[in-house]
Amino acid sequence: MRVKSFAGWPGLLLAAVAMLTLGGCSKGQVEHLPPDAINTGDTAFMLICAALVMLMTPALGLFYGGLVRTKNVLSVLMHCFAAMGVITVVWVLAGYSLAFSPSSIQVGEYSLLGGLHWAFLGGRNIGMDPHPVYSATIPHRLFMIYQAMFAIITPALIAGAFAERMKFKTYLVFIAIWSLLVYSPVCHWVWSENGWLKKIGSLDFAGGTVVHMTSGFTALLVAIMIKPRRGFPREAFIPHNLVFTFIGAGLLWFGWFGFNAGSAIGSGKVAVVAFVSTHCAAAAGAMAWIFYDWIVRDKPTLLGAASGAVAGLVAITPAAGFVSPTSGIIIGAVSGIVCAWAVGYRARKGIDDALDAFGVHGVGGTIGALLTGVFASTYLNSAVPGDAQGLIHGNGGLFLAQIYAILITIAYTITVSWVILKVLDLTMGLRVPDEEEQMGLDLTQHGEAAYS
Amino acid sequence: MRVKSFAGWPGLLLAAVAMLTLGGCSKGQVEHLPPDAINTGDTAFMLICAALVMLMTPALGLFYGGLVRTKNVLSVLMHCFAAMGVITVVWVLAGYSLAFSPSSIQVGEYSLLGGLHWAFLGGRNIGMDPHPVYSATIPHRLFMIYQAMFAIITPALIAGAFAERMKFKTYLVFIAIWSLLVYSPVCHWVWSENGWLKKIGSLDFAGGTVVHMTSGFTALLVAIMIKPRRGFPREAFIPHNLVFTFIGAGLLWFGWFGFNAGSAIGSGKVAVVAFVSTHCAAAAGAMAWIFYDWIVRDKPTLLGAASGAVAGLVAITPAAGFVSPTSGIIIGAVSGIVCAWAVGYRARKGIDDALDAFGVHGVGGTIGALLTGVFASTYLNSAVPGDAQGLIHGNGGLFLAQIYAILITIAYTITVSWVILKVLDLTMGLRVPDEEEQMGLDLTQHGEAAYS
Amino acid sequence: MRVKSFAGWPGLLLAAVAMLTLGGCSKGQVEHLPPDAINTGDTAFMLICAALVMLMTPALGLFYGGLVRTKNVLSVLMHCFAAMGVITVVWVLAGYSLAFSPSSIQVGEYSLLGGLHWAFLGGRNIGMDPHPVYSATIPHRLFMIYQAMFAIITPALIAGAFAERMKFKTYLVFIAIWSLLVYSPVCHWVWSENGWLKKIGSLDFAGGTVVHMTSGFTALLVAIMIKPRRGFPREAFIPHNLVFTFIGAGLLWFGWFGFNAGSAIGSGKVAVVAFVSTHCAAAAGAMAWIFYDWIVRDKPTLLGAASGAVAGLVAITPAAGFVSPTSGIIIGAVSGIVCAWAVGYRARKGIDDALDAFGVHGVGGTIGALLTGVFASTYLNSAVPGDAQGLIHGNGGLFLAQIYAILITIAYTITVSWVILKVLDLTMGLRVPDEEEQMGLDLTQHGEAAYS
Amino acid sequence: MKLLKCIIQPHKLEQVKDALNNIGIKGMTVTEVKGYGRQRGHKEIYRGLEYNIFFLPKIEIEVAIEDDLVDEAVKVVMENARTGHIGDGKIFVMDVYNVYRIRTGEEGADAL
Amino acid sequence: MKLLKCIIQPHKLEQVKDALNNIGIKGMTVTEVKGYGRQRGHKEIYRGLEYNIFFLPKIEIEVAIEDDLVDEAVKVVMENARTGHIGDGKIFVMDVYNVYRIRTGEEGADAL
Amino acid sequence: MKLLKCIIQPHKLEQVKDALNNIGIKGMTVTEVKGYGRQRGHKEIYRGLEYNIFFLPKIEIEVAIEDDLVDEAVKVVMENARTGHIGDGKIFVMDVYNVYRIRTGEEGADAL
Ligand SMILES: Nc1ncnc2c1ncn2[C@@H]1O[C@H](COP(=O)(O)OP(=O)(O)O)[C@@H](O)[C@H]1O
Ligand SMILES: Nc1ncnc2c1ncn2[C@@H]1O[C@H](COP(=O)(O)OP(=O)(O)O)[C@@H](O)[C@H]1O
Ligand SMILES: Nc1ncnc2c1ncn2[C@@H]1O[C@H](COP(=O)(O)OP(=O)(O)O)[C@@H](O)[C@H]1O
Repeated sequence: MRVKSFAGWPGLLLAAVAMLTLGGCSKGQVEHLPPDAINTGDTAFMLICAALVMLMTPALGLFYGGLVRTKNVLSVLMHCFAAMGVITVVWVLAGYSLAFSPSSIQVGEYSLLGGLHWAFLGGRNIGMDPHPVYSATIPHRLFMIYQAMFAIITPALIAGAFAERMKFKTYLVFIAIWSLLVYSPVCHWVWSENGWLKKIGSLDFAGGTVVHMTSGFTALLVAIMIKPRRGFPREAFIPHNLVFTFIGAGLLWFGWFGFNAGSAIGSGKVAVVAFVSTHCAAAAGAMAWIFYDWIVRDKPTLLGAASGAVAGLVAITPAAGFVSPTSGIIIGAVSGIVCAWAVGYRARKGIDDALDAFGVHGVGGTIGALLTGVFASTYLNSAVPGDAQGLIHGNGGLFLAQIYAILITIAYTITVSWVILKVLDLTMGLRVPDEEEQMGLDLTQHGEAAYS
Repeated sequence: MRVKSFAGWPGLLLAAVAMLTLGGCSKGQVEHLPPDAINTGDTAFMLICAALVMLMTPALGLFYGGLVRTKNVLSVLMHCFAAMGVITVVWVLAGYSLAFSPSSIQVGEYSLLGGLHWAFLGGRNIGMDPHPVYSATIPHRLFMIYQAMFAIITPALIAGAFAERMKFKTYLVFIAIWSLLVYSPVCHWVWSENGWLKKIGSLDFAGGTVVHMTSGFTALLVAIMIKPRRGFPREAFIPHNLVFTFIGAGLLWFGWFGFNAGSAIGSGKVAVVAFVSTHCAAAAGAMAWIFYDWIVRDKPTLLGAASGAVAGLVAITPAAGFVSPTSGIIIGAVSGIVCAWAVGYRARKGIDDALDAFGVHGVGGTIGALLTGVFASTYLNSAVPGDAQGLIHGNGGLFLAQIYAILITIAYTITVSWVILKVLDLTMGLRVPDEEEQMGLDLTQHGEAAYS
Repeated sequence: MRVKSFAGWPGLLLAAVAMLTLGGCSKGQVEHLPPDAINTGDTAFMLICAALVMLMTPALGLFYGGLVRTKNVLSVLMHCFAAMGVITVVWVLAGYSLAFSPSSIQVGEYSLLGGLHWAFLGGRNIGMDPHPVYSATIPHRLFMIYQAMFAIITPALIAGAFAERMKFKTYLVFIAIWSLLVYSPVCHWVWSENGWLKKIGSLDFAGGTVVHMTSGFTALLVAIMIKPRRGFPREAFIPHNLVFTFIGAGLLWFGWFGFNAGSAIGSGKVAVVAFVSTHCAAAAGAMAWIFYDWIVRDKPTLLGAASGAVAGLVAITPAAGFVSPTSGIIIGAVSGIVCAWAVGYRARKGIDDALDAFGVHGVGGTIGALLTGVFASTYLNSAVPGDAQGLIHGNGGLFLAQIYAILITIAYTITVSWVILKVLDLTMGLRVPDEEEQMGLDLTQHGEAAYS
Repeated sequence: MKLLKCIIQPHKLEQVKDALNNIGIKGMTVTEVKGYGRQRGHKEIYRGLEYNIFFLPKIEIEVAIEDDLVDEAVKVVMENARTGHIGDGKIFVMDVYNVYRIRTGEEGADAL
Repeated sequence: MKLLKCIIQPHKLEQVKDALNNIGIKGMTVTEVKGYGRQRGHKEIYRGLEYNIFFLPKIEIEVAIEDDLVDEAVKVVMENARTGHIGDGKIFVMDVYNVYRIRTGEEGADAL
Repeated sequence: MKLLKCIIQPHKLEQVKDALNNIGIKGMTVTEVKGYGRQRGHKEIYRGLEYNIFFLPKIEIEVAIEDDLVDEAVKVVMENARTGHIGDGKIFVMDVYNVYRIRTGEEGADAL
């Protein structure tokens, strides 16, 4: 295994100074631009998509916030808001570079990690020129900020697992480290030029593995490590405001169009394929969960409808740009039902993944990654190598690659996250004291009450 | 009257199988594409507009949800969420085909109904190629999903009429049937290639008849058929949360730009004309209703402001792309005042259209359709045939065509809706039992409470 | 000083009639269009950006509404909604003309005010042709409506200062006059073709002076003139619903992308520069305020996080298109800290700027205008004249111009606003009677209760 | 003088209020409460687990009346608040030592 | 020992609280209630129909005090809760049989 | 018969409810209240100014029981509501003149 020049953390600092004094690395960005390479339509689309994905994090806050008890709603909102603050900075300083900059650790043709060449958006490299591989028709910097929004929401998703008992200070440190050690590497494997999992032929259109599986499986782990909330499962932790959850779900569905269609990195046919399959999957997921509730608990619930829509959206994420509307409906429906069951199962198993980050994102993401291997079609997206279509097109190679990618992602995520959490638990502590938990995190962690 | 080959429902099933096993009809979509026909700017715009229109349905849920009593808010939100689920599927399977596929029932040059050629998005027909008539510069499939968002919100609008007493199960069946038997046909008449009402020269830019009149008049009918809520009109059913109604109104206004400007199916001058007149009408409508309240009930109310904005938006919908900003202001103001009056009138008449779906959408839609015949101008939109300008341009033909379209729409909507509702009432029943109504639909229909 | 032909108010009326009967001045707009001058990508982007900026006003309502007491929330929402109604009309009738139409009052090469040539969007002038200076690649009318959204939110920002005690009727009159006498002129100086402050070389990318300083300093003035709320500062006026404030902040952040990136009036590199620096500043601002709270009041608060994000967004506004991501981080962080301090300082000084419109928008806007003079770089935006870069690029000229613009803006705003407010105070009265204040404005001004 | 604390089903408030009005009782104070008793709340399945939600929303009406009105008032409330289902609630009759009307300073019976 | 149930206008709470403090009454429990009486609510036009909103928001203050303090407390509340308008509210004085302080287990007067 | 008004810390409700159940007290009515006493609220810095938020959220439990149960009930509540911190709350014991069960019209002890 040959390790390439790795600027390393000191380099990071140096870079910092350089950048800052330079007003940030912008020098010469406009020089030698193939000016006509930038397409105004694609750029317009991606700018708006970046905004849409950004909106998903506050939307998630509402979705989650409505599900907790009154005394903890602000703490959940803070988890989301803080992720926007912390991860944005982390991403600009080093995260993006580790994820997308040229390989620093490479095994054969497989790249395992980016370097720090693009730390601080390393000068002209992340300037206004299109990037031949990542963003052929839009400025590279736009691709960078679009990806930033993905990096932001991923750790925020985990927050559902330890809601109502996590120490805020520890949370801040956790997401910063996790983003650099788990998100950036997996992102590199799946989406970077020579990423390992990309090279082996697995497909992840918009982040089934990168976003939902990493966060979902970390959620499962942390839920177990931090232990259940006092009173679980005897006491019922009923959502304090389902209207907020509804608003959150609506805005998530809205933003998800930016998340999935935007992953075409341009406003062409692939974006349309993704947009349509995304909408279909969300609709099918909502209906599936509604009917599941109807049958299993004899009443269709709003929480079920909202959770189902999200489950459908999660599952379609890796497949969005590769599948047809009808496949989208199937994927969404399957995810809706399986997640609905999974959520109940983990509860009965005594695991307190408070807001079911695993049950929806972990499970839904895995289902999506698998079904991508079933339904993906070259007809819809030339990016799908002809010999790597889904099972229904009589091809098994892709399906195997998907399974491989799934196992790798789970194994790596669980391992690294476990180490991070263990260390933090021993040093800072993950959980607030009993009494603070009883009084509520809003008052004890943030000195505020949501309502008065 | 000559009836063309009509695939028929069995065909539908066959198609289904075909599609599904094919991973959905996508085969060869990319073949023989005039690749440069697709304009990235138009495509970007329409993708975002589709997302904006999708957002209107959750927004409507908030608008309506804030107006009901605490014990029924979730049931209203479920009406909106379920519409997104059910109608999306219905539309993909058959609705779009009935509305836009080549005529299956034609009388002379007038087409009365689409066929099932495009059921399940019938293969390549609804693929990535632009459609010469419907979407010359964007993929046909994008046009299909954009139209889907219109199909979704229309039945949801009706939900305002029977809020707080409708059986959820019946609701699901109702909107599915109504969408196929009322929405799709009227949509076909007004917007399809050889649509009857289009051919006679009537204009409906973004759905004054198709969306607002069909839903509004059905609302009036159902409000009468399902009878008033217990206690109406003695008891006051005061909105339980006007802030939600405000958020809903704000997001509706926002989404309406996608609804109206997007109806230009491209990001050119017509979209701008529609965007500006839409904004002007919303503003004028809000002010008009505010002043109406001020004079009639001596205080300007937020509910009035919100309702007025919606009334203005509804009325400008059919006219948006054909009129000037100042005409927009006039249309919005007129609608604001007339709707404000209508809402009070129907209440005094003892009709319990709980959230005034008729008073705002039925009345506003009609006003808009009429005023389109007054203000439409070829100067603004070459789509307006020169001999079919509005009255103020000294031309009466358009105005008459509008009246004709209005009467047809009302007559057809009322008749068919009456039959559907009658049958459902006798079979499933429209209304929940008295006791469940008293306890609230959230608990009795959905087994949840919105707040705790 | 030579005063050019000034159509004058009577002219306005005449125009009115003309326009209205003409269905609004649209005649011939489509004639002699350089059809290919309009870029679909730029137009798509600007249409959506206009919608995004429109959304900011309802979002502001939520942000503010959550901060007041239950009995006054509707009155705050009404301030925002009414601004959308009133200013839209004012802008279309005269405001836009005063701000952007060719100079009517000019001193040498410096233009001090637009004329009324474009009142009622004066015929073809504000038609579908691009405007060579303002909107080279999109219809002039789109530029007009985009600017309208800025004109709308500016007076709404002021509402934070006199919240919970302002007379609604006086408010309506105030914003109409203020928009014409303060906003339009300053807007003309900064952004119009020969605007005074533009000519002297000062830079304001998206409205640091035009939007935030005019509103912020007016807020300070009105807070002093209208006097504190009863019970201030003895009583604590605790926010009644911080979740609404959170939703508001999230939507503001989202809309701000339209505000800043859209100010590039096209979807190219400059829009990307603005988008990225905007996001970075918001994130840094949120973190900065969080840490400020943590240190000063030993707990990180959600209100702090939300206020910090807004403070960062305000400060980056004038600089957005001219600075790098890292500069954005610095600008946001500085603004977050200084505003956090300012907000406390003004409170201790006994000034009841109820929702800190000055502390955040006045102070943040000034910081942003100053730092634009520090970090602006020609590398990023050729619009920055080479000899007018920021201090860090070893150039002082721009910095001085910024200071000059700041002082002029403050002086003019304070003076004219003082006169307007004084007159209104003596005639209509600014403040509601004591008893109405105690009972709450919702009931007394609007005859409604937000919740029931 | 007595204070009637009536705990009733929320949707019965309007009816009870009107009924009391009709027998000339023209004032009351109402509080939103939660309660349980024989009616052991209701089962609710949430995220796959079954919970027993003990407390159900009820309305507590407080009415101060003169002693001679008590029996009639109790009768009226019972008739109008009754649905016949478990959970209909209770009436607690308590002694009131004295009453004052803040506006006028009146005391005792006159203050009602 | 007595329990004062004071029903007052919401915006008078601060003032009443401070006033009671000044005479050394250092504890109270407050509930948001709705009520009506002479003041028959207010008319509200909603969607063109005029309704009589009977119940208006009030605040109920419960204060337990020793008998000898009652008169002064009542006086103070009346002075500070009065606006002179109908709807100012009532004070109900009720007997308290015994009081306990949960934290310490103290009983009777000491528990206040 | 007596009515126990127990003002406790909100997070103690579950525990107290279960404890009362265990001694056979199978009904109660609960109200969300705010209160202050020895515990003078808490300081809160808002927008740079320090405020004293007097009122803190508490829960008021009303339980009607027969006289002979009072002492045990009081004991149980005190044990289970106690955190040992200031602000734990109070128990007020008041006389109840009579009780009716709305559903059945039962009266007195049978109505509990
Ligand atoms: N011992 C009690 N003390 C105080 N309130 C009670 C008591 N028992 C019942 N309640 C109140 O009365 C309501 C109805 O009582 P429940 O026993 O459920 O129905 P029913 O009175 O019809 O038997 C309960 O929800 C509770 O609020
Ligand atoms: N008989 C009563 N029992 C309980 N509460 C009452 C009674 N009468 C009045 N109240 C309470 O006192 C409040 C004020 O009483 P009202 O008669 O409206 O004004 P006033 O006391 O000034 O005549 C009412 O809103 C209600 O909450
Ligand atoms: N005199 C009183 N009358 C009514 N309620 C009281 C009184 N004193 C205290 N309370 C209630 O008891 C709660 C706790 O009392 P406090 O004195 O703060 O703690 P402790 O009882 O532990 O000394 C208060 O929040 C208030 O609700």
